[in-house]
Order: sequence, then structure tokens, then C-alpha cells
Amino acid sequence: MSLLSVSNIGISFGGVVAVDEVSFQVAPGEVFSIIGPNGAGKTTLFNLVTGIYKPLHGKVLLDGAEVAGLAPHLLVRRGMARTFQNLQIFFRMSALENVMVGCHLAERSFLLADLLGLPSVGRQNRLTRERAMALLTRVGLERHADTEAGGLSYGVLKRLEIARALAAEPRILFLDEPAAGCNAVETEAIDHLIVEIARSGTAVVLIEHDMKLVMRISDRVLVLAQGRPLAEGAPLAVRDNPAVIAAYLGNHGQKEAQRAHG
Amino acid sequence: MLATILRARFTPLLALAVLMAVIPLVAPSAFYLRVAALVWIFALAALGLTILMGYAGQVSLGHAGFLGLGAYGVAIGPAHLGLSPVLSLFLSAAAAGLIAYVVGRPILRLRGYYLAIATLGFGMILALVFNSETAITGGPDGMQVARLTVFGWRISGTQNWYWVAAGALLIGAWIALNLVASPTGRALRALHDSEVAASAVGVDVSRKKLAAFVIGAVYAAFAGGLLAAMNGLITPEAAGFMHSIELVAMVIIGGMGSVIGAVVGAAFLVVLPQALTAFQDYEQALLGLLIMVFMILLPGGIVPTARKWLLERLS
Amino acid sequence: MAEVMAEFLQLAFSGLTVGAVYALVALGFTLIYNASDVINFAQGDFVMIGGMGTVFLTAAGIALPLAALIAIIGTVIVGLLLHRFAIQPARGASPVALIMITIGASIFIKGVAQVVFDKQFHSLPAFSGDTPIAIGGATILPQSLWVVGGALVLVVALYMFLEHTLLGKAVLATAANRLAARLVGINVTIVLALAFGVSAAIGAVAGVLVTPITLTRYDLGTLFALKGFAAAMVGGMGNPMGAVVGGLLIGLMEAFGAGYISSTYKDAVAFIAILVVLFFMPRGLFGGRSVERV
Amino acid sequence: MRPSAAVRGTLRALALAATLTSPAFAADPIKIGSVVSATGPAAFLGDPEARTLKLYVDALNKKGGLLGRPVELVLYDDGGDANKARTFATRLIEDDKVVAMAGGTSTGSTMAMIPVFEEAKVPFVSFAGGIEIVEPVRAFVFKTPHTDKTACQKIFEDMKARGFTKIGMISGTDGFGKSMRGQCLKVVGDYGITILADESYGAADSDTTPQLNKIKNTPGIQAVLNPGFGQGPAIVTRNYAQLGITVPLYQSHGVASKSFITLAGPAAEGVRLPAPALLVADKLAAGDRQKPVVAAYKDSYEAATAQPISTFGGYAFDGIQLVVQAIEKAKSADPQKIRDALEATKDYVGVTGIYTMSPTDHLGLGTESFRMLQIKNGDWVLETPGQ
Repeated sequence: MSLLSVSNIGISFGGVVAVDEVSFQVAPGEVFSIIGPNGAGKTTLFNLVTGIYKPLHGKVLLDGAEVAGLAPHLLVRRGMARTFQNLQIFFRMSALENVMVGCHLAERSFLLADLLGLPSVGRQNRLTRERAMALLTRVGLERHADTEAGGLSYGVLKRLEIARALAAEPRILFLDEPAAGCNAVETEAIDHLIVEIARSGTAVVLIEHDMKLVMRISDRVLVLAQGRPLAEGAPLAVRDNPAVIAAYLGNHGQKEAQRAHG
Repeated sequence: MLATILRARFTPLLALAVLMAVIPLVAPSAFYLRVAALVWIFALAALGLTILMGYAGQVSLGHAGFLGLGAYGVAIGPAHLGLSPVLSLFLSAAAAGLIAYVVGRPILRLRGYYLAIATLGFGMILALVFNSETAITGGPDGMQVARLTVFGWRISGTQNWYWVAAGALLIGAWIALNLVASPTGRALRALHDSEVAASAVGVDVSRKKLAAFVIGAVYAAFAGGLLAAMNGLITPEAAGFMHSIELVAMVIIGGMGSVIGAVVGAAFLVVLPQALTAFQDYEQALLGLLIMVFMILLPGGIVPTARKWLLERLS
Repeated sequence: MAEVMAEFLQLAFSGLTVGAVYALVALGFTLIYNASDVINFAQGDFVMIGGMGTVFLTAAGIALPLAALIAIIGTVIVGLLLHRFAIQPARGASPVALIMITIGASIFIKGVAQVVFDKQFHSLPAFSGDTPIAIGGATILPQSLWVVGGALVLVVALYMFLEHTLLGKAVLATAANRLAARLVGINVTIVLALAFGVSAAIGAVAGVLVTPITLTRYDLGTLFALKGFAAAMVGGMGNPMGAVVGGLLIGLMEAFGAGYISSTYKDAVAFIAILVVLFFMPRGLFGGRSVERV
Repeated sequence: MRPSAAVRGTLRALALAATLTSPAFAADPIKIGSVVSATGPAAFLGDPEARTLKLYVDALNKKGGLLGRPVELVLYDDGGDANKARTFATRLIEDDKVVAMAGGTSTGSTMAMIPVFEEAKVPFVSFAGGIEIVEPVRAFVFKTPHTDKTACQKIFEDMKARGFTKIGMISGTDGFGKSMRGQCLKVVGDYGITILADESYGAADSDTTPQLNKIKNTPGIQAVLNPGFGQGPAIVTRNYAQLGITVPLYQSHGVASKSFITLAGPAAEGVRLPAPALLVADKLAAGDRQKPVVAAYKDSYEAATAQPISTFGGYAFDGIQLVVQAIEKAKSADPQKIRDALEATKDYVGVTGIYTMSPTDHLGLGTESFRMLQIKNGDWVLETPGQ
């Protein structure tokens, strides 16, 4: 049985259909990539599945339970974590604190205890700090632990977001262009990280423009164009699909050019 | 060494305690003690707003409404319900928290300026109720407040009130410092930077905002209660719009998100009118000018700017 | 039946007159907000300067139209100074800090006004006399027609300016996307200054028009700012149409509330309205739906 | 930042400025304190009070001061905030060490300050209307204005004499309007008058036609009373004329200033109100004891400020004058002795009325100090009640 099953999901903004009739399934431990030209609706699809937008129609089943339209913080509880295309970092907190916030779900916290600074809070803080530190080490950022996130480089922040998402101990992790803006070394580090995450049993849903990365690590690939699914299958099969090639180069390129001049 | 002290968590508390102990030794008369006591009380209210605005990033332009709730609670409890003043103080703080809980749920869904106008409206309505329900609140001329009695000791005299206010502020500051360093505090600071990301890691954003709103309301109500009991009288303008603005100004001028900032901001706005009396007719113009100048030159607030400067010097 | 109708009309006249003033203040808020994202709490003080300026100039023997013109120009200068010396240097400050700056400016303007003018109430003679006009059993003052008509002219003029002049389009472009506007060669600083100047002018004109009805004093601005802000938010911040509708709506609700329900909580009407509207429409009546981009 | 240091610094500067500007006297000055609402919503009241006090003390010092010593007026503006008033009261006692206090614009700020002066045993003459200031009598607290109750009684006497039994009322929601409304409701029954419509308006309302329209549509109303001060009554009066309401309109002593007639314009014709003699100085009978006092105050105030006198300035004039006379009579600037002399005030002719205080009456004015006025041809006219 698949871990995540999305069927016929769709949304429109002000009459413009952004995502339409998209369905896909993800199994545990799988790396599932979503590719497509700019504006194909990839991020919107992420936002629909992870609860940022409420889908107009369609179903999202997580472990067989309907979760469409649930708020993001409830979806995390069910094992769904994500990163963001435009960084959503807590810039005024240190790298370590960013990941500590990621541990929020695992923390036992009572408001009154927090206000009174009871010893239990201190114990919890130590525990969270250790876990967060371990995660930072896992993504290779331990030496940035005490630096304010606002002062870190783009590539580092991309990995910080992954560490933060991992802190929720997800069963399925949505990564929105984790390698965008990263240099070759950083990209390779992220490449290894994703593979390692998948190997540990966490499914990874990936949006990525770096085709080499996608082809190398994906188990299956879904191609979106103009909000609709164009093709789905193994990386190599998708790459050779004529419709996909047309979408990326031919038809789409022509249309794009026309639009630019019209 | 100094940098470590500056960074330590409870340094603000210690600094505050030392300051509180020194002032009575150097104050030439009870008037200065009263001004200092007012600073402590307003700092307490500003501290609550700091938790809401500085930590959680939510604006409130109606916070004086909660201050008014606490103040009138302390007045109404003994006068109309026969409760003891001290019990009334705690009950009215709790009531303010409850009202904040009920009102906060719909209001806190709003963002930015919409949240600002909604809180402003809420505060205005409260102030209007205090002004209009003469039978309960005494109307525009206000209402007398019974003396607080703790274990048979009637709190009176500026000196005693100084210590009561100082103690309340110390406890308030201690709680605020505990909160920043706790899971809830981290969640609040996180949602301040990015609500979407906070929510995506499992923070129940609306609940945390509500918690900050309720805590802020309780702080303000407690401060209001102390103010009313110290003055022995409460009038509706304590809950008015200009007072809400004053509280926000304390938080921003002192420095958003800083405990000491709330105290410095309160000191700024309580002492300034006393200092500006020398300018007579130009008092208001100068007050406005000073607020503008401080906000333009130190948009981060006095304390964070000074702290950053000090830390840079020391490292 | 006729009596019921007359009462309704009377309340509507009252609501429209007051509402037109709120609408003008809200329009000033909207214009500045659109161009600069700043909520200008000194907007109400522009109304005061326009009114008080005209009062003192006429008292000095200057004819009313000329006095009004000078007062309006003076207010525009205050608006431009406010932009140049308070808003421009604070670019990049947080929204709350900007609110505090404009509130500081408002306190400053009031502080100066009480020294330059005085602390007394003042009035202007009505432009076309004080003889009420009877309509359907209700009465309306000629000055109310001036206010409502003046508001109408200002709204239309503003619309024409924004939609049909190059400068107006530059304001709209800046409102839509400041960076893009800069890239296509619009001088954003001048556009922002323009927004402050025009807002000040709108406020001052409103001040001249309403002073014969509402009287004026150095601290009159606060209430107008609060009600105008509420009106702008009811309509949906940034939408000029919304500002006008919001202003009229609040004016009418206050009048009908005071006439039909109770006058005790008349001042609460605007704020209860705003809470109710925002409860159902978190971005006001014309604010549209927000889509977060992440 | 240490608050006390900042304050002290400024105070020193202030003291320095004071010694530089005031004429050099050999003796220590007698310090009289005052806290008024010179700004804020009650500035309409507080501003003339502040100006009157300054004028009075300047004139006094030019004449050689008091008991051979100069008088120093320590004047603070509470901006209408009772909390600030309380702080300034503490400052007057603890820091400035005043021997007496004449101030307190609103009942709220007066009530906030009373405990400070009672505790310090320093006499305090208030300019506020509320009856609770002197009832019950407090040893060190006095006041100069008529109470709202007296104003209500005066108005109802006039209504009764004219045969009105059913009236409407529209009051401001500010302290003045609310307090007077309350007092009027208490005494209205004594005159066989019933209030059929009871409306209110906000202190800054710019239109009251909805409320007045309700009163207009209430059948049987023979007169309307408007307790309030500031611009509110002027707007009510204009709206009253606009709606064509023909029954008589009564205003309160809260509008007793020429500026009301200017603001309300022609609509003010025929309006009646109770007011102290102050407003009709020139129309008082030649033998009237108040005539010279009132004329002197009016001339000096209007010459110095170019503004018409108001009852509120008059309250301040009487307040400071009572204190000064008490000091002269006691031949001492000792607070306790000033208090005793104040309580013994007998037959003092002020601009508001003629005061005779006693241990049970710290106001000392009766209804007779109010005169019923009517506005005719843009000026006040003395009315004989009932006509």
C-alpha cells in the first residue's frame, strides 16, 4: 500500500486553473520527483498536499486516511514535513534554534511550566538541543550551530531547512528545489543526503530543476505542464517521452516565445 | 567576560534588581519614588506587550483596554461584589486573560494593519464601556479603589508601593525570561519570522498567538490593577487609545523583544512628561518630536541598538 | 408613514454628511498606503490644519476663498515635509515603527498647532448660509451639500488623475510594485512625495468644507484619523473605492445607530462594524482573497 | 537611564530659569501649586484656568507679592489624565513643597489628587464641578465652582416657573455632561418635571441630528436641556435650529463663554442658561457687589489673552484669590493656618459668586449665585426667572 495517495487534486486562483486533475502515489522509502517547466504548478501542488492551500477538489490520502484541507501543523503530526522554494527560515534565530523549533512536535511542553521555568523545561531544552545538534551534524552544519540564520549563505540555509524538516521525524518529506542556487559541492552533499534519507525509510517527494540530480536519485518521476500531469514513470522512460521533450523544448518553447512577443 | 555577562539569560533580571535597590537610596523625595513605581508598573504592562509584539510579532493597538479591565476589576470587586481587593486583583487579571482568549480567537486570524485596527477597535469599545456604564464604573469621573491588604498589612505610602511595583515587575520579567528560553517561546519567535514555516514544523500558529495574546492581556491587567490600587482611583482614559499608543511606544522605543527594553521604554515615556514640564507650551510638540527622532534614528529600539554596539566593542 | 420616512431621510442626511468626511480621510490613508505601505496617523491633522488655517487667515482679513487656498497649500507643504523628514529617512523600518513615527508626527503637529493657533474651538461661516433645505419632511444644511459635493468632486478628480495622467499611472505602478516601477524609470521618491502632498490636500479641503459644520480645534485630527482609518479598513486597505464606501457606510451606521438604537454607544459603531466585517472578510469588503506565496 | 537623575536635572534647569526670569526678591517665595488640564480633551476648561492663574500671580508679584514675599506659581499640565495629575500632585508636595494648591480641572483628576493633599495636610482648592469633592467634607479640600446640582436646580426652577413639566435631555458623555446629567436626574423629581427623552453624544461628535430628531419626534416635550461643555453644545444648538425644533433650549454653565455664541451663531438666539455674574459684568445693577470684581477680572483677562472670559477661568480666579486672601488673613504661609483661614472665609465677593465657607460647607455658594441668562441679538441678557 502506498504511503501517500493523491487523486484528482486541483485548485484555481481567480478563475485561472493552477493545478488540475493531478494524481500520484508515493511509497515508503521512495524518491519521487516532480518536474516540469516554470509555472507548471509544481509548488502549488506541494502547497495543496501539505495544507498551505485548501484544494478545490480531489483527495489526499495519507496512510489511507483523508487529510485534504488539514492545516499544515496537523499534517506534520501525521508525518508530513517540507522545505520551501523561497527560503522560510527563522532569520532572527540561530541555526541550532531553527532546528530546535523543528523538534517542536516531540517536545513535551506545558505553557505554565514554560512560564515558571520549572526544571522539566530545562531538561526538555537539553534534550531538544542534543537532538537538534545531532541533526545539524547529519546535514553537516554543526559548526554553524550558534550563528544567527540571517547571516548564513544560501546553500547552508537550504540544508538547514532540510535539517529542520527532518527534526519532525517525517515519514514523507517534501523538498522544494533543495539544490537551487547551490554550487556543485553543495549539490552533491544534498544528493547524498536525500539518498540517505530515503534509505532510512522516509519517502522523499522532490521538486528539482537540476535534471542530472533528478535522474540520478529518483525512483519515479511525475512531469507537470500547465497544471496537468504530462507523464509519469521511471526517470529514463520519462526523459525519452516525446511529449515531455516537446513540453520542455518544442511546443512550450514556441508558445513561450510567442507570449513574450505578443 | 563582559560579553558573556551581557549574553547571560538572567543578567537583565540582576541589573533590574540592582537598579531597584539603588533608586530609593538616591531618590531625594517620595516624588521620585512614585515616578519610579510608575515606571515599574508601566514596564510590566509593556512587558506583556513585548511578549505579544516582540516575541510573537502580533501588533495590538488596544492593549490599554486590558489595563483598564484589570484596573476596573480591582475597583469593582470590592465596591460591588464585596470581594477583597487582593483577590479582585488576581481575579480581574484572570478575567482579562479569559476575555483575551475569547476575543483573540477571531481577531488573531487577521494580519498586519487589519490586526492593528481590530485590536484598536476592541480597545476603543472597552474604553467606551468604562466611560458609559456609570452605575458600575463611575463614568468619566472614575471610581475610587479600596486599599490593598496583604495578610492584614494595608499597602499605603509611596515607599511601600515602590516595593510592591518593583516586586511585581521582577516576577514579570522573570516569567518573560523563562518564556523566551522555553519551547513555547521558541515557537513564538519562530512564527514571528515565518508563520508558514512554523506551521510546517508542527507549531499550532493560531494557538501560540492566542497564548501570547492572553499572556500579554494578563500582564496588562495586573499592571492596571496595581496602578488603580496605588492611585486609589481609576478613570476611563487609562483604557483609552492614547494610552494604548503609549504602551506600544514603550515597547518599540525601548526595543522590541527585549525585557530591559520594555523597562527603558516605560522609563522614557513616564519620565519624559515630567522632564518636559520646563518647556510648558512646547511640551507636546517636543514629545512628538522626540518619539519621531528616536524611531527614525533607532528603529530597532534603544536597548537592542546599545547592546549590539557594546557587543561589537567588546569582541 | 410620512413621519417614518422623514426620520429615515434625516438620519441618512446626517450619515452621508459625516460619512463623506470619513471617506475623504480614508481616501488620504489609502493613497499614502498604496504608494508607501505607510499608515499615516497624521492624516486627521491635515483636516485640522486646513480648517484652522482658514479660520485664522480669514480672521486676519483675507477673503475666504483665498484663505482656504493658502491653508490648503500650507497643508500640502506640511505633508511634503512629513514625507521628507520623517518617512523618507525611516525607509525600511518595520510597519509598527512607521506607525509610531506618524503618531509622533501627529502629536508634534498638534503640539505646534496649539502654540501657533490656540486651544479654542473655531468655526467658519457656512458658504451658502445657514437656512436649512427641507426635503421630504427632513432638513439638510446647504453646507452638507458642499461637503458631499466636494467629496464627490475630489473622488472623481482623484480617479481621473490616477487613471488618465502619466503621473497618476506612475503612482498606481509604484503601488503595485515599487521595484518594478523603479526599473521602468519611475522616480519613486517623487511619487511618494506626491502621494503625501495629494493626501494632505485632500485632508485640507475636507477640513475647509467641514469646519462650518463640525467646528475645529487643534486636536480634532485624532478622532478623524481613527474613524477614517476604520473606514479605510472596512473597505479594504489600498482600495480607493473601498475607502469611499467604507466612509459612507460608517457615517450612515453611526447615524442610524444613534437614531434608531441608542446614542450611548454611537462612537463604538465604527469599531463594532470593523470587527464584524473583518470577522467575515479578513481583508475588508473590497480587499479580495489573499494568496500566500511560499 | 535613571529616572530620578533625569528629572532632577530638568528640575534644576527649571529652577535656574525661574530665578533668571522673575524679578529679584529678597525673601523666599511663597509657593502655590496648580495642576490643570491645559491640553487634552478638557483643554477648553483648563486653558483659561492656566492663563488666569499666570496673569493673577504676575499681577500679584508686580504689586509686591504676599506678606512681603514673592509668590511662585508651580503649574503643571495633566493633559486630562488622572494618573498624571496624581503624579504632579505628589511632585508639588514632595518636591516643590507648595503651601497650598489651586487646581484640578476635572472631577476625575481632582479626586485622584485629593488623597495626596489630605495626607500632606496641604489645602487644595479645586476648580471642578463634582459634588463628591466637598461631600463629605474633607478637612483640606475646598472648591470654587457651583456644583452641577445647583445648576440643575436653577434650570428646573426656571422651567417650573414657565410651566414646563415634560422635557427632553441631551448630554455629553464627557465628565462634565455625565456628572451634570446624573445630578439633574436626581433632583428633577423635586420640581414635578419628567424627562421623556434622554439622549447623549460623544465629546467629539460633529453631528447630533439623529439624537435631536428622536427628541423632536417624542410627543409632549416642552423644553430641552443640554448639559455639556466645549463644542458639543454649539453643535447641538445648530442642529436644533436646523431641525426646526421650536421648544425652548436650555444650556448649562458649561457653555458660559462668549465663544459659545460665536460658535453656535444665529442658532443661539433664545437659548437660556444659568451662569455666574461674570458673563454679564456690564449689565449688572450699579449696586451689585460683584460688579467691580467681575469687571476688573474681565478687563485684565481679555486685554492679556484677546479671548473672551469663561466661567472656567473665573473658577480659577476665585480659587487662587481665596488662597491668597487666606494667606493674607492668616499672616502666614503655613498650610494648616491657610486651611483654617480658608474655612473661615466669609462673604468673599468673587467673580463666580459670594462665598461663605464653614466647617460643614467647603463650597459656600448657593443657587442665588447663578443668574439665568438668555441669548438675544448675539449677547447675554439677564432674565428674571420664569419670564
